[in-house]
Amino acid sequence: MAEAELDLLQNYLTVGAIVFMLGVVGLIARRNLIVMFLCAEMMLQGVSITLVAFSRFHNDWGGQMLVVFIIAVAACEAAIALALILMLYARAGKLDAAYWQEMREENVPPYIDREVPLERLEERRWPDLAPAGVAPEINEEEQSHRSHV
Amino acid sequence: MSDWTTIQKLLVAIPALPLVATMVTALLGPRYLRGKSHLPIVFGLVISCVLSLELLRQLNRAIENHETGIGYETTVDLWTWASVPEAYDGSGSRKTIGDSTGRLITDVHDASDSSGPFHIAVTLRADGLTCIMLAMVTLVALLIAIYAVGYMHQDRGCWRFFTYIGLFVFSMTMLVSASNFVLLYVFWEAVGLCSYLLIGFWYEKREAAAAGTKAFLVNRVGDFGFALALFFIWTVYGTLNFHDTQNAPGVLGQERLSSMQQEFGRPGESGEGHPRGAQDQDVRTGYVGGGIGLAICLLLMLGACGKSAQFPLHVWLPDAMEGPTPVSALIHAATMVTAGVYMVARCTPLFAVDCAPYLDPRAVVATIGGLSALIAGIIAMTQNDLKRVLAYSTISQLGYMFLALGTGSLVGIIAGMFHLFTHAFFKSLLFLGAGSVMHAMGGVIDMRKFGGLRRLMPMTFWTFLAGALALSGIWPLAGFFSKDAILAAAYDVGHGEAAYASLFLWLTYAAFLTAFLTALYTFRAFYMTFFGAEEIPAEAGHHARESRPIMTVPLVILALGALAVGWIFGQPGATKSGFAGVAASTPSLAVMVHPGYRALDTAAERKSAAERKSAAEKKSAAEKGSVAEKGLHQDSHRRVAIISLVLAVLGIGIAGFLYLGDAREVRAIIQWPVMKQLHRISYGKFFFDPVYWILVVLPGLALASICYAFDRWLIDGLVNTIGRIPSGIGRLFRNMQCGMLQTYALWMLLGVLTLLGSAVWHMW
Amino acid sequence: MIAIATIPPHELPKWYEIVLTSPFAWAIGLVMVGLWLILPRGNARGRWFGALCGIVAIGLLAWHVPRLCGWLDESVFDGLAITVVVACGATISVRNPLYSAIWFGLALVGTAGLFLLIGAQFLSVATITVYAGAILVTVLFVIMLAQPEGHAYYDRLSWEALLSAVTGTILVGMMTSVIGHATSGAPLPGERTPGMALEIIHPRGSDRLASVSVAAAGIAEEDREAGILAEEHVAGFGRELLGRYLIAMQVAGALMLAALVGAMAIVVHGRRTDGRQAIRIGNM
Amino acid sequence: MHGSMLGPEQLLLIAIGLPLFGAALIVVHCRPDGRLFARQSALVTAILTLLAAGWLLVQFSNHGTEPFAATDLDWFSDPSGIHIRFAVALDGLSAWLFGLSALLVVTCVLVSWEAIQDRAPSFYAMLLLLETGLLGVFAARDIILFYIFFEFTLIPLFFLIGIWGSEQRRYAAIKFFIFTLIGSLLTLLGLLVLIIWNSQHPAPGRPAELTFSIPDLTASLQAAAAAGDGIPVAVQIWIFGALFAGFAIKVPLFPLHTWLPLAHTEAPTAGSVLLAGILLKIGTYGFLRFSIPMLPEATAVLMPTILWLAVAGIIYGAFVALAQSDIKRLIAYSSVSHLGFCMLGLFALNPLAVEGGALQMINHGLSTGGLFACVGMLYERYHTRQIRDYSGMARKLPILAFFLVIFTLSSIGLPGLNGFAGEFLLLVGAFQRAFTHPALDWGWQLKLIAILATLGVVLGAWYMLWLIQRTFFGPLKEPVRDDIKGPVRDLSFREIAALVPLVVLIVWIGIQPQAFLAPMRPALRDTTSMATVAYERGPQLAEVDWNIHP
Repeated sequence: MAEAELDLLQNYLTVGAIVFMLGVVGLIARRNLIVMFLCAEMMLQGVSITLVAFSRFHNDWGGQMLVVFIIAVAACEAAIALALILMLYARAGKLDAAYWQEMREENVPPYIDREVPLERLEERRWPDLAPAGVAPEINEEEQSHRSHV
Repeated sequence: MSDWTTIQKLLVAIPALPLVATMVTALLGPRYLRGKSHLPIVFGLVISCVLSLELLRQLNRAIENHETGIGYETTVDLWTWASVPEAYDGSGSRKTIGDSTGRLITDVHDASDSSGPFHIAVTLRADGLTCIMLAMVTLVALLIAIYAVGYMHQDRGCWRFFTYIGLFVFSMTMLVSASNFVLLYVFWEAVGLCSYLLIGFWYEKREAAAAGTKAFLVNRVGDFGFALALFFIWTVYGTLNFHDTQNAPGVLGQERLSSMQQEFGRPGESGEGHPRGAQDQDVRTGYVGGGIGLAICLLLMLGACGKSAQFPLHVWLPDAMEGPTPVSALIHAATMVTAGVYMVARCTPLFAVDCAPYLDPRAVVATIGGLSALIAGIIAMTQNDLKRVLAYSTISQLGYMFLALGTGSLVGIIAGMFHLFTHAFFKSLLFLGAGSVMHAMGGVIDMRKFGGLRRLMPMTFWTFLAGALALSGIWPLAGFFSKDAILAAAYDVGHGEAAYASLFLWLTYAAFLTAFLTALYTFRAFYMTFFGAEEIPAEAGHHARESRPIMTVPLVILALGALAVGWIFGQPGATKSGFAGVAASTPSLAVMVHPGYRALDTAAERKSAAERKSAAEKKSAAEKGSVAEKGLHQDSHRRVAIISLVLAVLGIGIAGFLYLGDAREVRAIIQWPVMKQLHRISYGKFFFDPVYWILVVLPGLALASICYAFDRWLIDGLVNTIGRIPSGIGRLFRNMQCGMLQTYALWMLLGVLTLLGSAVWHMW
Repeated sequence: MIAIATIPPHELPKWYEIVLTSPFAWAIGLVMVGLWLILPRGNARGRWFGALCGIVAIGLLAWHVPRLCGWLDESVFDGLAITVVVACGATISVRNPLYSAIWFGLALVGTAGLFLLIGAQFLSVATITVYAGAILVTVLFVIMLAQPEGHAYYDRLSWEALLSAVTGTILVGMMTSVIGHATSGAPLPGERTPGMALEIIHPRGSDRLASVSVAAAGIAEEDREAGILAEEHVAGFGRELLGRYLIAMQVAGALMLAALVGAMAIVVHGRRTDGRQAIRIGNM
Repeated sequence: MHGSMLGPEQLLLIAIGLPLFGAALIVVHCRPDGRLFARQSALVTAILTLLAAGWLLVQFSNHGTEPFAATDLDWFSDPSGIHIRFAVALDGLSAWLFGLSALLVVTCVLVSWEAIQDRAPSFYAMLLLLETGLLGVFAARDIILFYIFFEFTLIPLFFLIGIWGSEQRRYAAIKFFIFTLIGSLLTLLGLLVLIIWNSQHPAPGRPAELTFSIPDLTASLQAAAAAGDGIPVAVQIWIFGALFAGFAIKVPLFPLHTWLPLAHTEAPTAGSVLLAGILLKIGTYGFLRFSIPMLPEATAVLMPTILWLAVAGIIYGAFVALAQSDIKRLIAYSSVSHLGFCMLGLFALNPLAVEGGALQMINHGLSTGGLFACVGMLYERYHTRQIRDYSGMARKLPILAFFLVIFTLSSIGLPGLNGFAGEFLLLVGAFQRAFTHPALDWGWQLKLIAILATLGVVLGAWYMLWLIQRTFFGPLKEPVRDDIKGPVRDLSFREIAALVPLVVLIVWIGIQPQAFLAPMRPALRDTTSMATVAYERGPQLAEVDWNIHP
């Protein structure tokens, strides 16, 4: 029986490690602020899995308690992070992490994307949603001309 | 102070007066004395001169009723300059006083084991040599100061001039009366300083400033040698005082001189009559010979050459003529340049020591003297600047004095000192004459620019003639007696059995040739200045006429001196009180009065000669030794006197033939093949200046710039590069901060990776 | 893998023979390649091939990981694990942030399942409700607010894809291999017990680890039943949470309040200082 | 000492504390542009300190017992046996330097009366702080106290050069500070090793206690050396190397001197007068106080090396000075040459040479201090230091020319002035050391060193007189003075008052050096006696085992 517990632990730890690692890679690789945030959340999940596994292995509630608190912290973090992301977006106009690089040394050249990938045409445009709670002003001329029917 | 004898009081007063006069002029000069700033100096000099004559009289009286010890000397202590106890470690283990040739004076054992102190006090001494020099210096200085009143009265800075003159006389009087080597060295350089200040008196003139610096630096080179000699003396003898002190016997003290004298008297053994080397000589009381002895003498000679402008270091004297003429007369003719001769005369026992395996120092002195005399004589032949001619003639006469000192015999040394005494008079006379000509000609001294001044300036003409005759050595005048004595001394050694007889023979012939040249160039200058068509240069302007009485009176006095001095003092009859008697009373010279002392015998010759002629030798030595009694003239010198007189007259005649009239013949002679080369060399002053410039000055400046470049680039460069290393490393890591958030995350990840990797690696 | 470990070390073939032959190494390699390919790298092709490599790698890994005894447990665990891993992989690779959020939701569900499997029922439910429900929904809102209409260029780019992929994979490789050895209790090559490995890093800690691995295996089944796997799991959970960790819970509460206030402050502060309208909705 | 309030001890404390108090007063009381009050109070403080120091010296030279005016307060001691004491006293080595620092500060205040316009109060405060540091260094009897003052002198000078200097002042200040700081850190290391070694290997019959006081440390180390089980020679050489680093940089010994010319040319007049006058002496004083007495065998073994460095300094300094075009830089290199003489004297280990070296330290302070003051006055009038800009200045500034010539003659060692007294004793001693029983086979080296040093005197005369000739003699050519208004006046009464005391001392030491040598003799004799004995015993280089076994 003891052997199974060890195996169970090893499996869970492996899964936890993989999830954590994917989170790290995502955080580093992806340029979109929100995706980076998601990857951070994913790292937390990886850790939670590991904690629960150990909690089970050591027959001790501590692990699960910590996961609860991780979730609590994750919630707070989400709130703050998303608020920040919105502010950054409002300031930068885009969610690109590379936009924010003024904190470099003065004689280090800024990082500029060499070849920006072309906008792929078939990507659909999202509908223009009018600001909530405000009557949409109707643009007669546009009403009559439907460009992309 | 009160318990001092009159001699000691006089001894202190003579230098004190010029010092006080200098202070007064310096402090009150610029504002109050202005025009009359010469008064304190002249007044001080008058009293000082009187006191020095009184000192001479007191000394004569003291010498008469003085029996004990060798010669007569009294010293007076003023204050302790420096005293370092146990400085001279007289411990027995002084065996390794090595000299450069490795010949260790191994067996120099030191009787008393107590280590003597390095005790230097400011002590003045009065003995024959000092008093003569004091008298000469103060008298000549007085006359020149009076002359200078007239010469310098319209100069704005004359208070500064008289301050320096006062300072100079004080330094010169202290120099001659100093009783230890340190004090001698102190005033040796102080005199050099005064000559620097006086040569560069008109400092606006670029050449004068350069000449002043050159004079001081060449003197400094001489003093470098003199300092090394001092250090050797201290290392070897353990004291630097001339007189005996309770801690250690003086270098020229009675104790050492008496032990030296016993050497002469000791018959048989390794030859009598000569102070043997220091092999078995107790260094505390005897003299050290061998390499060290020679080194000391040569270095002293280097110092003397620096100061008395002898052959290797004579280049500064002709340039020193940039200074005002009274300066040239006082310093560069009469007093300062003779300091070297005085020092060598003072240190005769050091020079008399036997440096067996090496050459005899006195031979070196004589050769340098003879060589300088000859070279200076040749150069003076073709100079067109009257003062430069007189400058080279001074070098030549000083060469004579050194030749006399080099003979090593008492006769020779006293002849040298006597020539020094007479030379002061007629050479300063000639310089003052040149000064009055220059004064009249508005500062022009180039003989080609003026001529025929005999009617214009009769007083200067006649006094200059007297000086010229004295310089050439015509019979009744002073020059004849002193120069003849030197020639006789050299002649004796040349014909005696001394080791360097052949060398001295050549030197005697050179001396005769120089005597002829002296007459030739002196009268060449005389004729070119005072004879021929009367020609006044434009600069003379309206006041080209005889100088005022204040300048001509000293000229007359000096002319009388030139006439009488030789006659009064040179006579054989002037026994003890005569010049020779007083001079011989100096302890360092009196040691030679002993019959056994013979000039210039080296050990080798002595051994072979000893057996054959010991009896005859003793008789003639005794007879020669007692020169003090019979004065300078003996029958054997009659021949030398006649030859020198004939040469002098011949010289004057040829000069007259060549330079009276329009000197066409001279231009012809110059074209002769040999004479052409000789003229070029002589006119170019043997090219010493360019040679020294290339050998010493240029390498010095080159080395300076090399060192400076080395310092700026290598050492400073090294320091700066070390300084730049940290900032370089800092810049390296700076580029990591590229501002991209994810890069930092990546670096962190790599960090975790390496940590974990090392952990796993161990496990693995 | 375990077989290899039992061979006495001196006959062990060179370490690279081990690496080449062991499936685990291949898995790592494939994950590396796969991950690199699936990450958005401009218009580079090969995303599908990357996915394929990823799947194969997961298979190899599954084979490498010790089998659980019960086949039911085995299949459920495998299913859930694979869902979680694939979902996480997709979250990273998908270009559109909205889809990555949704993939992440799936991952959360998978995780909740894993929690259930291991007996942490409350946590699984908490994860679903709090994590997926609240946090993910907020993220979706933000995506909605901040998402420009088309695909932004920065979604197609990735920063140092290769380096991060390689580093991440090596990290995982090391962790899993260590876990493998530590739990297996088998002596590592070169007669080093796991304790000894730690001893090199932290001398005094090694004996505790050794004791841990032995003791844990030795926890009797019945205490485990009484402890973590007790029937009224949530009661036990509550007793623990409000017993020993009472203060911690209060602090967590305070923290959440602070976060709330903070978030509002950021938004308000943001509007006032930069003068421009805070959020321009969707008109990029 | 009689119990009256103003005993020597209190006077010494007052002398050290007064400048500090003065600086504080100025800083507190003055508005930033309050130049008048600042300089007056600085002058008053400096003169009062000088009077106190002068009175102390008079008492010391008359009947001073060895640790004169000693104060020994327990300053910082913790139960583990470390007692750092505030021990302050004067003795033969430091008395004259103590007096010289007080005198030179008065000169500096007078010299910078008009020169310093901006931020004068802080300038004078810095100057007085520097004075406290200097007085403290020479009076300290405790190693830690010595080191504190040793470092403390750096800071004010850094600001003096850095703020009120000329063009490259920042670079010069930084270079000076870092160069000296590195050296002093190494010195601290050496000192600590000495202290610890002494506490662990006490001489027989002495308690093994960790003492910081210099006299006890020297006494116990020398007792250990005498008893034969002193520090092994190899370790001594390492410690000597550490001490050497710090002190050799301060004395600019040959290879480590590059900071000096830069610091001098860029420092304001007051700064360079003090830097040349006193700060360089701290280096030689350090050698004399620490290296020679405490490490006798190492001194004996390393003597030829240091003598070679000293002679190299003399000749090299002289030649580089010859090639200079900037007056202040020329004088800076000349002080490298003169300090070479001091080191030659101290390390020739001969009673005469040591006294000559000690006297030369004071002489150099006076003559170079005076030279820098004169050049400062010239710079104040014409704002240029290039030699080629000047010619024939004696016509325009006769009094300045007079003083400059006096200081030049004193610095080239003209007999009758102070330079000669020091140099002569020094060279005689070095010569005697070279020609009487030199240890081992160093004979020819020492002979060559002695002769080269004497040659240095000639070179000294060459560059100094050439400088005077080019700037002060020859036809008059004044540098163009567009930025300064008003006629150029000769020295004012204030400037003359600044220079006269220096000239008086120069002449007095020249005429009667005995008055200055006698008080130094006992202290000098027992600091260098051990090293001389070690040297005469002939340090058998062969059996020096070079490996250090702890």
